[in-house]
Amino acid sequence: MSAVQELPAATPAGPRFAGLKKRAGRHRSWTITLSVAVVGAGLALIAYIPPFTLAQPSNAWIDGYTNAGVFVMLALGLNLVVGVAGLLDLGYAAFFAIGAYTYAYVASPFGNSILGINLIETMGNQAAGIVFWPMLLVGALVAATFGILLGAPTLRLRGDYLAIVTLGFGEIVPIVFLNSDAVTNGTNGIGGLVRPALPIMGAFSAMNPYPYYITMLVLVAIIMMLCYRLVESRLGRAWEAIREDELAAAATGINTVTTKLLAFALGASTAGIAGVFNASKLVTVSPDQFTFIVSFTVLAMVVLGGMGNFWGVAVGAFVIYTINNVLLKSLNQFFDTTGIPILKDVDFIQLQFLLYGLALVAMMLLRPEGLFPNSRRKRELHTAITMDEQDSMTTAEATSEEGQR
Amino acid sequence: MSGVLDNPPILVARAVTRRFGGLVAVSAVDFTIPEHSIVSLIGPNGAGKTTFFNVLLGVIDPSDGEVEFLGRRMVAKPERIAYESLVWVLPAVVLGLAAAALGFTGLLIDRPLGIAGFGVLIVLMASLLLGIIRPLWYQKRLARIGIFRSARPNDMVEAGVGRTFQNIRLFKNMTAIENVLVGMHVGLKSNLLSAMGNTKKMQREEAAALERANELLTLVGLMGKGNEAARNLPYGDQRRLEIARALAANPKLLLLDEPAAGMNPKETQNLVALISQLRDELGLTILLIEHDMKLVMGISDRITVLDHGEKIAEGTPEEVRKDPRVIEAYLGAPAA
Amino acid sequence: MKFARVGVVIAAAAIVVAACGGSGGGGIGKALKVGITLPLSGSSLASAGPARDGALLAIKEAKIDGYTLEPVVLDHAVNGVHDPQQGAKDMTTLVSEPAVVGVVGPFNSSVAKVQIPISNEAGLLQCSPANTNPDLTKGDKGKELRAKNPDKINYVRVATTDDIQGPAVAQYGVNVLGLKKVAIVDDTETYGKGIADAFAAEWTKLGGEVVGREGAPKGTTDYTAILTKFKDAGPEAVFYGGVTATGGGLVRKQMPQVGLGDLVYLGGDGIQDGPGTAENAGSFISVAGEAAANSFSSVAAIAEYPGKADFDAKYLKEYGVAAGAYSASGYACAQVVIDAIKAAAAKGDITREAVRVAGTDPATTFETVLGPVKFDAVGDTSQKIISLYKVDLAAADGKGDWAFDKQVDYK
Amino acid sequence: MTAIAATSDAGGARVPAGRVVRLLVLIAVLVGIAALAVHNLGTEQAIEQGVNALTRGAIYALIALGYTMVYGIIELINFAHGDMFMVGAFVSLTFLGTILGLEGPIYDIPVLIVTLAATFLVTMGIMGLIGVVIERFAYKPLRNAPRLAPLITAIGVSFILQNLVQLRYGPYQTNSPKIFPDTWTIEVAGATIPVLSLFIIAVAVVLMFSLQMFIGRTRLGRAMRSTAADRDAASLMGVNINRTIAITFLIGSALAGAAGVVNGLQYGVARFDDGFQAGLKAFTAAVLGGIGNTVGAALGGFIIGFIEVGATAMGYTRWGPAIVFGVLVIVLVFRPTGLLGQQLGERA
Repeated sequence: MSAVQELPAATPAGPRFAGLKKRAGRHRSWTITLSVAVVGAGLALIAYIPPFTLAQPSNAWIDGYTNAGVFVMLALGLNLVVGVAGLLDLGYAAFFAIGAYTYAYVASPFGNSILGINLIETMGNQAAGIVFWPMLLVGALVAATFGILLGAPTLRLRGDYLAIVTLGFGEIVPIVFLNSDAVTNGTNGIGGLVRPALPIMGAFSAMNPYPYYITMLVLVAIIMMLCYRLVESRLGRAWEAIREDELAAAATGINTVTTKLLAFALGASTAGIAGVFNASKLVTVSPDQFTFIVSFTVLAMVVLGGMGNFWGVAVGAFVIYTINNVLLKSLNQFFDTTGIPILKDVDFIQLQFLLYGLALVAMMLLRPEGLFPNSRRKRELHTAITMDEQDSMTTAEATSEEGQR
Repeated sequence: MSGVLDNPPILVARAVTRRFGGLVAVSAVDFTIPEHSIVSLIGPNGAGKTTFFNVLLGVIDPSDGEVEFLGRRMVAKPERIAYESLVWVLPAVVLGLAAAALGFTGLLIDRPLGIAGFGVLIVLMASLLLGIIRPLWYQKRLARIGIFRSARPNDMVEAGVGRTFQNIRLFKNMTAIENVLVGMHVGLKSNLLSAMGNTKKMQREEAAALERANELLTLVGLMGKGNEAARNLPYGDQRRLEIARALAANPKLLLLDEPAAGMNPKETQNLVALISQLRDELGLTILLIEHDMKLVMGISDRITVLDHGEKIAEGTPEEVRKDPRVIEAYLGAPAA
Repeated sequence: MKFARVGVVIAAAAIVVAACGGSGGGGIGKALKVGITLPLSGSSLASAGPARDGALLAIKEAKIDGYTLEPVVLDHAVNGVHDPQQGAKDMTTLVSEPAVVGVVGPFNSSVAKVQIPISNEAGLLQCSPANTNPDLTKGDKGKELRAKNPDKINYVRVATTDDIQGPAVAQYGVNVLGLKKVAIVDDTETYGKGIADAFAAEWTKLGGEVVGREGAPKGTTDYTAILTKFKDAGPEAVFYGGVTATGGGLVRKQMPQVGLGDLVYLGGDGIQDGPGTAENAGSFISVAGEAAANSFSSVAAIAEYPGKADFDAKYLKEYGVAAGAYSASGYACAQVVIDAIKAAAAKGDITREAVRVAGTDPATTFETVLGPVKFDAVGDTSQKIISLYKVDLAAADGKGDWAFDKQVDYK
Repeated sequence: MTAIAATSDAGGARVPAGRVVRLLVLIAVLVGIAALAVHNLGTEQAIEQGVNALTRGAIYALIALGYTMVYGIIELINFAHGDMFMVGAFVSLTFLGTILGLEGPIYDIPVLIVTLAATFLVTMGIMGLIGVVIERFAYKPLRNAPRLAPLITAIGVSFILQNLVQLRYGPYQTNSPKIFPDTWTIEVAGATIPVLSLFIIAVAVVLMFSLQMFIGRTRLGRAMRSTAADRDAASLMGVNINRTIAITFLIGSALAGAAGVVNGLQYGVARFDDGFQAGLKAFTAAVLGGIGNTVGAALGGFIIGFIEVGATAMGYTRWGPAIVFGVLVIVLVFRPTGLLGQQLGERA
């Protein structure tokens, strides 16, 4: 090592870079907190401006934002898996469901009777809501647990297997919740969940959407902050390295399996949080809330939003949600009322997944980095397409080498 | 010079053999690397150099034989790995059955599936995690019951073996400095929580890592190019960057796979200088796999010649240069 | 983490503030509104559309002196299927609109499960034209949904529950058709499984024997294995719990393949989806084709209600198409809401509470298009009439259609 | 050395002892299961359910072949393949119903044979073309892109196919003319076996066998194998890579089309979302048999068929899908290379 010590320590790049890095970290946390706050306030404001208030009452707007927020959380989590670590997870709704049921078990009379605890009797329907806050964590942990259970066997194999296994898992989980009536109340789902509560103000209420709205904003902010910190950390570098060249990553000492598993578990836990939140909002969970449609919608959000770029994904999620649940529908109703011959018969809702499909294909072919690209991902995806035979060969050879394990 | 060769061996390969279907790529090659030495492995195309190399690095499992690094058996033919998955799953299954049985007999718990389910999940989790993280004691236990899985590339790196690739495999879309930082992965201690918390400790570590990364770049002669995307660096620099990345993990042994491939004589000379500098100043041990005889003859303490997967000669550059079989392999018989 | 903490603190404060300044009910003017929340796009439209049109018709006709009444139609179908999350949002929309004093809908139990807690908290009268799942109202499950104020009933429905409909089919099978052994397939969904369970219970109670029970989820295309299994037990009839879309037609279609073609086929209102004509593609009869012969189904509503003829005429005149299966139910639901409003108006104050009380009062009898309707203590209709239909392949000029057989009153 | 190469064994090359043993073990297991079935269900049930399983398995197998071939050549999980099967079903029902205007069964054997042949030819032809077109426009441009890109594209294509069909035929079941008479049955040991089932199984087996012949014996087949083994080496050897890949898609899609026809004959309906589940199970079959290995895919298809029908026979229909995917995960844990596919295993 002697030589290295003797070398001039303060190379031009060194401190400057380090300085940059540090500031980046802090700066990021503030930007996120502030911008989420600003966006949140802005949206809330919109809900009170005349043209919008005519469409639906302000509370309905806020409630709608909150639902969109759930999808933003999901998209952020999936982005960590698909966008950053480059693992395709097609069963994301499963973890969403697991989170939701986790909350249901603790926060509903039925669930309590199953677990053999009597939280609600003791604390009462209102006060029991306090468990919501710790449950956010528990939900995340449980979901992560299942993520690991699923990832452990499959992540040792090449990526594509993960895609199909998660797809299968996404199918199984609802089936299990559906068919094990004794412990999940089967197709009827679990009802009567307690709403979240805070010491000072008591339980949230269906009448007043703001507590949920703000909680959602906080969750989104925190998740996004953590995502950024992770991506900028040693782990983030490892994920990117794996995404770019798994063999080379292994050759630099990265334990690819554990690192991938970590990303997968983190994504799952985010879905778990979203699940807990959503369940606490609907106060009912049933298997049919978690079909593969959710998984694919979220995937579309991530891909269209721009894999790897958290802000882009968040915006993408919000936009697509709005298109789904507001735009297409109002188009439908508009054309239904105004009896324009052809348009009247077109069902825009039915067109929706067709649009997704076209969008996904077009994206991958023309603008693989998504609408709001992540600079490095963009470089990567574009070079990839003009990659010369040499490279493709080495990757093939790499995979074959890997395989011989 | 030959003094080095008497150093205790840092790596020992015994009767390493690798077959692909019918064809034997490497057959029963014995090979040792003395500490602080620069040894080279040469041979005509298709001599099995790279295969042997990959076996040493744990990229490919050998069909036979074993590799010891620093006295620890790292690479060998996997034994009974199929049973390992049983080791993961069995405890959970047993527990599940037991709990279920208890439940159905109604002895302890009235809700068999629920309780059993939780237990099974936890146990399964634990064992699976164990099977993935594979701590040393776990591997030793397995070895005791005859299950041996040979080291993966990252295990070799942690043990202290660095490598470069014949066809450069940098993370093309990352900057040079980031490539080196990735290389430091094993050295860095920050974990999930500290990353999430963005703790002072981690920030300090990151800062230090950056310093070190820049030092390494300087060492290989890439000072100031830290923020360029690896793909934009000239070919020679990419080779040097790869070496820097390998050095980032503080290896004891550095394996260079045809480092001079595609370099012009000037670049090659610099490389030779760099290699001996690495040995003399960082005290590394270096294994070169080369095609280009000149380079090898210049710096090697010992040269081993492979042909058709077999070791046909070994010795000092002079001895090898004279060896008729080598001459025949290189000039006589056309490259396989 | 520091910043996160700061953010959390801020947010917590914000939540408290927001909670204190929560928007209340607000005053109700002279312009009253009735919400209609149904899945109205994609594949749901076909069944829920007529219900909407029925309700709209009733609202259009309604006259409450001194007040104007207008509908608010919300569609909670996403990707063309009813979506609980969206349903909850729509209910929020309605409760946060002070002028809305009553709601017609929803169509699917899974949506009702998320809507009832909200409407119950708001004390908003809600009447479903189609929900038949007992758990929505009865017993602890019902109470769970009404967690906020369990004893203030705000949700009523004009359709009879599955625990009446299922048994009705069973009684028809045993008593009228004189069958003993039945095999049951359900689609593992709320409606299908519920009605199948109720049917099975009643069937055994009547001394019949259930020789087979399988659940095949939506998307199953191959029922031959299940049917082959049944064949061993030699049933005289097969009951399908579910709707045509989840396999009701397929099971019947594949029965001949395994030599069960001439068995009796029973089902709930899920397979009673109109004639096998081309316009009505995808209906039970059009899917099952020839095999549909000898199939029986029930509808959890009165078929031969007094005003049927004029209602159909009126509906045809209004919309230019024949009334659908649920048109009358939608109409009736709207009538209930409107009558409740009138009653409240008569008392002088139109508040949600007043309307709710009037609408759920077990004493009141509502004169609906379906005839007189009362609601019991939990809001289920007193009009427990089940109509039974038999497939007539000759009808609808050879395409086949359901022929009304008889209706039974379970008072 | 990928599995497609391995399957050349069926084309006459020497079969390694290891695989023979494995096959024998497998057969033994199957026999055991059969015995168990007979014991639990009685001979008659066992036979009839066995036939059901084979029929269903045949369909899965035909779909699985497409998955496994495409994967073997370009290592892409073609998510849209399940939907190709569904589209095939619609093509055939349109041909039979709308174009030929058929409705009921055809009892005149020659006519029936001609009609069937025509249906298979037309459907497989059209599907093959569609497959090639999709490959050309959706996958070819992404051949060297990161793995994620073509996967996502495939998902997109699957959406497109599903929704185009839904727009054209509506969201409900569409009838497919059951031209094969249900009344034709044969008695075996008291069990009634529909001739249709036998026909379907026969079709599947014939198609698989000819596929093996094609891969093992023809020039194109060799081209496919070498491409699968090492695309670049193959191209150096003068194999036209693009054409070979196109042909792979053509064959795979054609087989999916055949599966669609068979599906229509057997179940008499098709719906826009049929492809999802079927595709998922077929892929499971491919992995089970060892993805990239055509023999394995066929085998896997039948195994899945037996698992599902077995579940039903035991009264666990509602758990069917869960069991299948459970099997998938277990296989991946214990034997990631599948039952026969060790060659591709080196890649897995």
